[in-house]
Amino acid sequence: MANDISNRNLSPLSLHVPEPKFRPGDAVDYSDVEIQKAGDQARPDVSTKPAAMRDLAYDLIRVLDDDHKAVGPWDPKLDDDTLLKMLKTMAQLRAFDDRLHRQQRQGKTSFYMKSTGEEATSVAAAMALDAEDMCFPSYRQQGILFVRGYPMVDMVNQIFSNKADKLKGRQLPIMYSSTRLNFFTVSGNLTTQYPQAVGWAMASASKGDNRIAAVWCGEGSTAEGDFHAALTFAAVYNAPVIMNIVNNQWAISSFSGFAGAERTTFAARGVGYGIAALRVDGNDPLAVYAATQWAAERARTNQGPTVIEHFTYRADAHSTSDDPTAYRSAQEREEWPLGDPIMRLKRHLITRGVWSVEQQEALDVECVEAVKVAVKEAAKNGILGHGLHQPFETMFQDVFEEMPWHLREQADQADKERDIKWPS
Amino acid sequence: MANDISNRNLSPLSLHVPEPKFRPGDAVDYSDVEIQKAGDQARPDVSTKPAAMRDLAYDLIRVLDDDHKAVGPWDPKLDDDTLLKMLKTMAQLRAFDDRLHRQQRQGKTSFYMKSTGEEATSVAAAMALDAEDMCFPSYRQQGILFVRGYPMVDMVNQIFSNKADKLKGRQLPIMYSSTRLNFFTVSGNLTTQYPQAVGWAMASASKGDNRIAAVWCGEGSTAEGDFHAALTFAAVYNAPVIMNIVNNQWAISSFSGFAGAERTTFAARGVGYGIAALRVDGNDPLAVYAATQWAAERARTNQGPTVIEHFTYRADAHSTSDDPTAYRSAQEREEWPLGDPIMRLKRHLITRGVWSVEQQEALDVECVEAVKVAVKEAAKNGILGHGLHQPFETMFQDVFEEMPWHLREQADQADKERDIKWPS
Amino acid sequence: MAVMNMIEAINSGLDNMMERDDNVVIMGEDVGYFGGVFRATAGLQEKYGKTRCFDSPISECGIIGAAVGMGAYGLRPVPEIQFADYIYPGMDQLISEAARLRYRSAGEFIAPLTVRSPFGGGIFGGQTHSQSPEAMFTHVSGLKTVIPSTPYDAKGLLIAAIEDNDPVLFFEPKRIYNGPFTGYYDKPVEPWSKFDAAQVPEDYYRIELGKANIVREGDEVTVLAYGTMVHVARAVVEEHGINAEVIDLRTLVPLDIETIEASVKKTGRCLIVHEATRTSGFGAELSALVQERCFYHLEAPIERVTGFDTPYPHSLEWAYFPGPVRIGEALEKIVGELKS
Amino acid sequence: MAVMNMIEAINSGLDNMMERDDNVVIMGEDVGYFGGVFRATAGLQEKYGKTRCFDSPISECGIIGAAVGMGAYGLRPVPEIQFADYIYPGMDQLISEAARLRYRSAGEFIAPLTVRSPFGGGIFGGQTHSQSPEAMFTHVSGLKTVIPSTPYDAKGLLIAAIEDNDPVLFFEPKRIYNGPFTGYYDKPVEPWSKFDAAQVPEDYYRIELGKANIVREGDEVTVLAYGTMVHVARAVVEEHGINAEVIDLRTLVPLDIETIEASVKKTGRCLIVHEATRTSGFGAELSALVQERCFYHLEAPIERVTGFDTPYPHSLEWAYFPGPVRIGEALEKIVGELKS
Ligand SMILES: Cc1ncc(C[n+]2csc(CCOP(=O)(O)OP(=O)(O)O)c2C)c(N)n1
Ligand SMILES: Cc1ncc(C[n+]2csc(CCOP(=O)(O)OP(=O)(O)O)c2C)c(N)n1
Ligand SMILES: [Mg+2]
Ligand SMILES: [Mg+2]
Repeated sequence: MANDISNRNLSPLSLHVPEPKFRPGDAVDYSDVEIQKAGDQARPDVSTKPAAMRDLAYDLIRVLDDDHKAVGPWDPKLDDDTLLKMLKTMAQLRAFDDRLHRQQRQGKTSFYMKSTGEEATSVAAAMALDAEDMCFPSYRQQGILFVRGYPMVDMVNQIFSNKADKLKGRQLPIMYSSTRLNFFTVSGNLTTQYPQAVGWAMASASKGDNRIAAVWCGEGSTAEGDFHAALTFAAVYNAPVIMNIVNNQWAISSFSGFAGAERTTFAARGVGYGIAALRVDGNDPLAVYAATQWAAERARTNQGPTVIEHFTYRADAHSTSDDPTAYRSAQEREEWPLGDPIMRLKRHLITRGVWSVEQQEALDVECVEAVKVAVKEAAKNGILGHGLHQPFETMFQDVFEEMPWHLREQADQADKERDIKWPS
Repeated sequence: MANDISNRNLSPLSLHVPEPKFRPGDAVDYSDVEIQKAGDQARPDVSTKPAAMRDLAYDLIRVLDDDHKAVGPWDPKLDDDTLLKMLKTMAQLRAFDDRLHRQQRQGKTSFYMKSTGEEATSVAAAMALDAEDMCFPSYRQQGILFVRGYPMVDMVNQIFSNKADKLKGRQLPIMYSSTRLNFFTVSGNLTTQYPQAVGWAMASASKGDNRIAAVWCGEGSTAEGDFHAALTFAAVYNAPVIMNIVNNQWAISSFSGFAGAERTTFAARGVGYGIAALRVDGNDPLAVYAATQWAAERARTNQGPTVIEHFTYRADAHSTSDDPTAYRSAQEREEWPLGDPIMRLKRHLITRGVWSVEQQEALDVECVEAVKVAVKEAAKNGILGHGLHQPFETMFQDVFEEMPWHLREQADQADKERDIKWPS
Repeated sequence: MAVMNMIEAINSGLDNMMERDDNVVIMGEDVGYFGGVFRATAGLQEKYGKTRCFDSPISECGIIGAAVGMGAYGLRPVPEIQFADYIYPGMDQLISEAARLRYRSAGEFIAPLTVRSPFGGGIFGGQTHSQSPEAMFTHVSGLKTVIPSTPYDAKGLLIAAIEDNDPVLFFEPKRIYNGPFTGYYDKPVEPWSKFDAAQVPEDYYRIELGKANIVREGDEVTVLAYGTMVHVARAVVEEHGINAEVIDLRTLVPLDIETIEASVKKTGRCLIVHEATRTSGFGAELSALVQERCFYHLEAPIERVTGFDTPYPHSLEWAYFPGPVRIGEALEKIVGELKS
Repeated sequence: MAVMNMIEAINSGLDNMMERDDNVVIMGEDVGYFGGVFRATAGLQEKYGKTRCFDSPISECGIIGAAVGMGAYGLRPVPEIQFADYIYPGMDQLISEAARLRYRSAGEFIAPLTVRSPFGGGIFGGQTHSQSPEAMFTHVSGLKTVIPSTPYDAKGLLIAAIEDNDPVLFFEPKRIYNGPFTGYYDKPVEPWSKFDAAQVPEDYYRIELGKANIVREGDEVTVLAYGTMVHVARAVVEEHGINAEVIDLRTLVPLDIETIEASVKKTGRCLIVHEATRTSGFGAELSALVQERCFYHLEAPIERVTGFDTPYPHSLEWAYFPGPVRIGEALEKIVGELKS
């Protein structure tokens, strides 16, 4: 009953501020990262209750073993064609990221974000979904568009904010949108897509539809309140949604410890709500595929939401505005104990006897060429800042369905200014 | 490869909308509520890592058994005086709630909220804290003020918004505040106090202080984003804070299923962040005391935060604005399988031989008398709406430390209006 | 025709829309079985089922965020925020998402939500059950803001809001749910049933958004108001025997500038009344617009009568409320300065 | 004296305050080891330790909520919100909590925070790295809003804000972190080092909140601006050879009404410039105030030049930006109407 602490001999409290293991210049040693053996993880039936499989949130689902073989119950047993498509899609994506990143460096646009090293978390995941399933990506899931066949030239048009940009130059590069491909408009605000995906899934369920939703965010973004709202709603209404957390270890300059990684896994968040939760090796495309497939099956059979943590590594800078050498050891990427998703799938296919080093080399060249063509094509429609590609009127459209008087007046003003500022 | 779902034969999805077991008029049967045996729960050492005691989040810590004896490792072994103080404080609180609720009904103020049935979750918890520990209550923890000796007459002054109201009539009744007693100003906005408590605890830790923080919210309120922010910050910085969730089964008319109770416990939320989590019988004052004491010890020895779910029952209406007979079965209260905290402690003390039915009766009368005196005393300072108790100037004070010109002008305007509207 | 108070009219509008369009769904704290703390959704769950009208977790962020997703799916959600004071946890979803979805996707995704929320003071609700946050939303491009002042308008505007393909904030002046209020807290409330505006068709009808209503014609001064303040202002005008033109804005964005401009050009004087705090309230925008468009017609300064720039105090709420004295004084000042 | 750009000046102000008062703590996304995405907190963690300047989870609600708790403890937190566009998840903690703590506790608890956040456009940041949300905060009683326009002011005002016992929103115009901007996006940025206002004392000094700065005296028209727009407006005025009085407001709440009133009474004309969207922007409040207080001195309508009521578009940002043409036209209109 309200004892007086001043009488007691207590040692002072202290504030814990997380600190990553390695800073620039440090030698990297990942030997304390526990790497589960591939094939070792049990695969419960999709009808298993979340309470009966909490351990999966603390394990790491892996399929490709050290000999590049697919092993264990999570092996999705995909056919060669599917695997080759997966490989080619990831290779194309990487080539695209590389070149577009450089386009920004060359001043052709304002911004770019790569998904290097994390390609499996979008490509393999999207392949395990149905085309009609709705994806709510963050800004690093361009892989979904590659899977669903969005033309690269359209992507580049968006990145260049040029006159063929379907988004009329309104959005920052890489903030794509496609209703046709069930790819939700990317937001610059972190994690807002999370409750939206759950709402979409609730709508689908309430309509007796068959389509499910999938959503992605980074591990850093899990700290936002929207994440919690989404998991709460998904738990309450048993929404048919897959909630992906791409744990790439970094959120700009902050390591995952600032999102809580020192204490538990991110998959464990799902456990907190009684939601099924998987933790997968995000650099193992087969594991990602298998986990997504399992979660999709659950969702589609009215068994509710699943949280999937993809344990991966952001191999490059956060964005073109970022310089990671200022805050992390350059060795991290090389030492990453779970390798690279493209290399791993390539080796698996070679081991499987359906692919070769030469074919991979040819593929890489082909991918680079394809991007070059797309960039060249897109550049014909203009690059950012060279000319004003959109009629000024477009600036005022789509604020509302119909333009009200005040926007009409402002549009007229803008037009008048155009004649003065940029006389034709 | 984005299979086409339209080719498959799938049964339609459906939306799950939770529904409580009993509605008005329904017979209540709680036999499926699992009631753990008192004394059966292990009490890990306070230095145990959260990962090693996750099961506590799914158990129910209980100390008082069916024979009214205190049993098991969680028995806090309190002396008679402490227990008697606990009983008296709860009885006084209940008498206060009853009378003030009726004062509102009689038109003496605008609003009231009782804590009937949940008294242990504030009284026993506050008794296990140090007087210097900072409490961040929601609106149903007036019990803390009773423990810390806040004069009832001051509470009633606040409730009547009268001229002796320390909060100058600015706040809705029961939204108390006391720096002296380390009782944070109550907010009408749910769960905002959660990250504040964590911030306060972080500050205490960073200053090498010894004081810890404790915060309370209802189970319904756990859905707010602030809850998640608080748990995330507490996890990241290992903040010395006790985060209480008072699960009284209802949030106005919504049963706990709308906060996720159908899937798991509320203590499990803590597990999701790797935070130590206890679930206690909130109607067992000794269990509440013991759990709080354990968590306080952890926090004070730099072992970080604890989440405590208090499993209890809101025995009365949400507030004076609410009528629970419209949405739940009146039998629920009577049938509540964990009884009533005051009755249980009373029986324990009688069993212990230090208390009697007669003494309890006398106590009840005494408590009612004490409240009557306080109400009478307070009424001398006015009741809401009878006269304008505060100088109009007070309306403009404390918006800022110093009153800027625009508030000065508005204050003059208000004064002028006073002379017209209420000529003296 | 039936006689309805404002809650009944809102309930009827929701009922009509749920009947006509099974994409209309309602979600919010306590709106399901219980029918809402103000009873606006009473009976709807029973009539349309649990998946059309249901309770939500206590998360305004989740309510609005989920509604955005539902809207993207093709539903037409009508979420309720229990009190406007509690809308802030949902601000980001409104500002960054609902308001910009159409724009940023170039029309591919839309957010046809109608966020209903009781607002305003006068019920001894203290700081957190009395706020009028409408101005903030009018600053956000892509949001519409609608505020009814009678049962008839409430139903017609609500239906138009639900049918609108843009996100609409629909703020309901809770002080006049049961009857209009003339600013005298100590007089008994006169029920809506005594007034014409309580004659409400049971069937579907709509009142176009963006059209103000001239509730009283006059030529001495234009009074701009919305919600509860329409009634207070009108009563004061009549008390003072001033031949004022009282305009009920009904929609703040998009604003009916034509009606406002025509009126002020006619009267040469303008008073703006709202309950929200003064600084950067919607009255500021109205004042700026009127000044910009009617400068050469103005014969006296435009005045604003508003709530004070303080939280809404519990016990002094009638000192805070911009009632008859404050309005009357401003009116006399405007007219007086002209007459002299 | 040293030569500093605005980031360096802010960094220096933080440094001084952390040195003088060990209750000053900094928290925010990427502010610790890395020193902030704009480098405003560079070196401070190294100098003052991890518990005085540290990274936070990505939760603006948590950042502000925790800061409120720290303030209640007795610290003086200076949280950073990485971009003003991301402040909305923290709105409820600002509006319902920080702004009202002192009031609702009758002075028992205070929230002496200074929330720093880069705002405004002009860096090709698109819809979510360009916003100017200041007006919303000016509508909330209990919050102060400060916006500097030079390195010298930034440091002095920041120190005053940190020392202030009320919550302050400190919005930093990121477009002019490195050098002032006159509105021509295609001209190279001139670094601050070429300007007097980059002469910044290394030691502590403060500029009182609530005092505007007349950056250019004149008698033909009063131009009210803040942040980036002070420089743009001034350049336009000079280009057009108009003898305008340009006032840098520096603090929006509490506003320096005296300086404004005196100036407009002298010039009889007023132009208000801000980058934020027009409707219900702070320009509306300024216009209303000037009209209320200077009506009989006004010789032309008060004009507002603002951003358009649309999200900030990526590729057309220079069409959106209220630059020299828009300002020049308004100026000519005001002055022209007078001269004719
Ligand atoms: C609401 C909000 N706050 C802050 C930011 C700034 N921001 C952009 S990306 C980022 C880091 C996100 O990290 P993570 O979630 O781990 O995703 P990753 O970049 O690693 O894919 C931050 C803080 C933002 N975009 N939105
Ligand atoms: C942000 C916010 N949203 C909604 C409300 C309205 N409201 C007040 S109490 C309440 C129910 C809270 O239930 P719970 O958290 O279980 O606490 P209990 O009342 O049971 O103690 C609601 C929805 C509020 N006060 N604040
Ligand atoms: Mg990351
Ligand atoms: Mg409850």
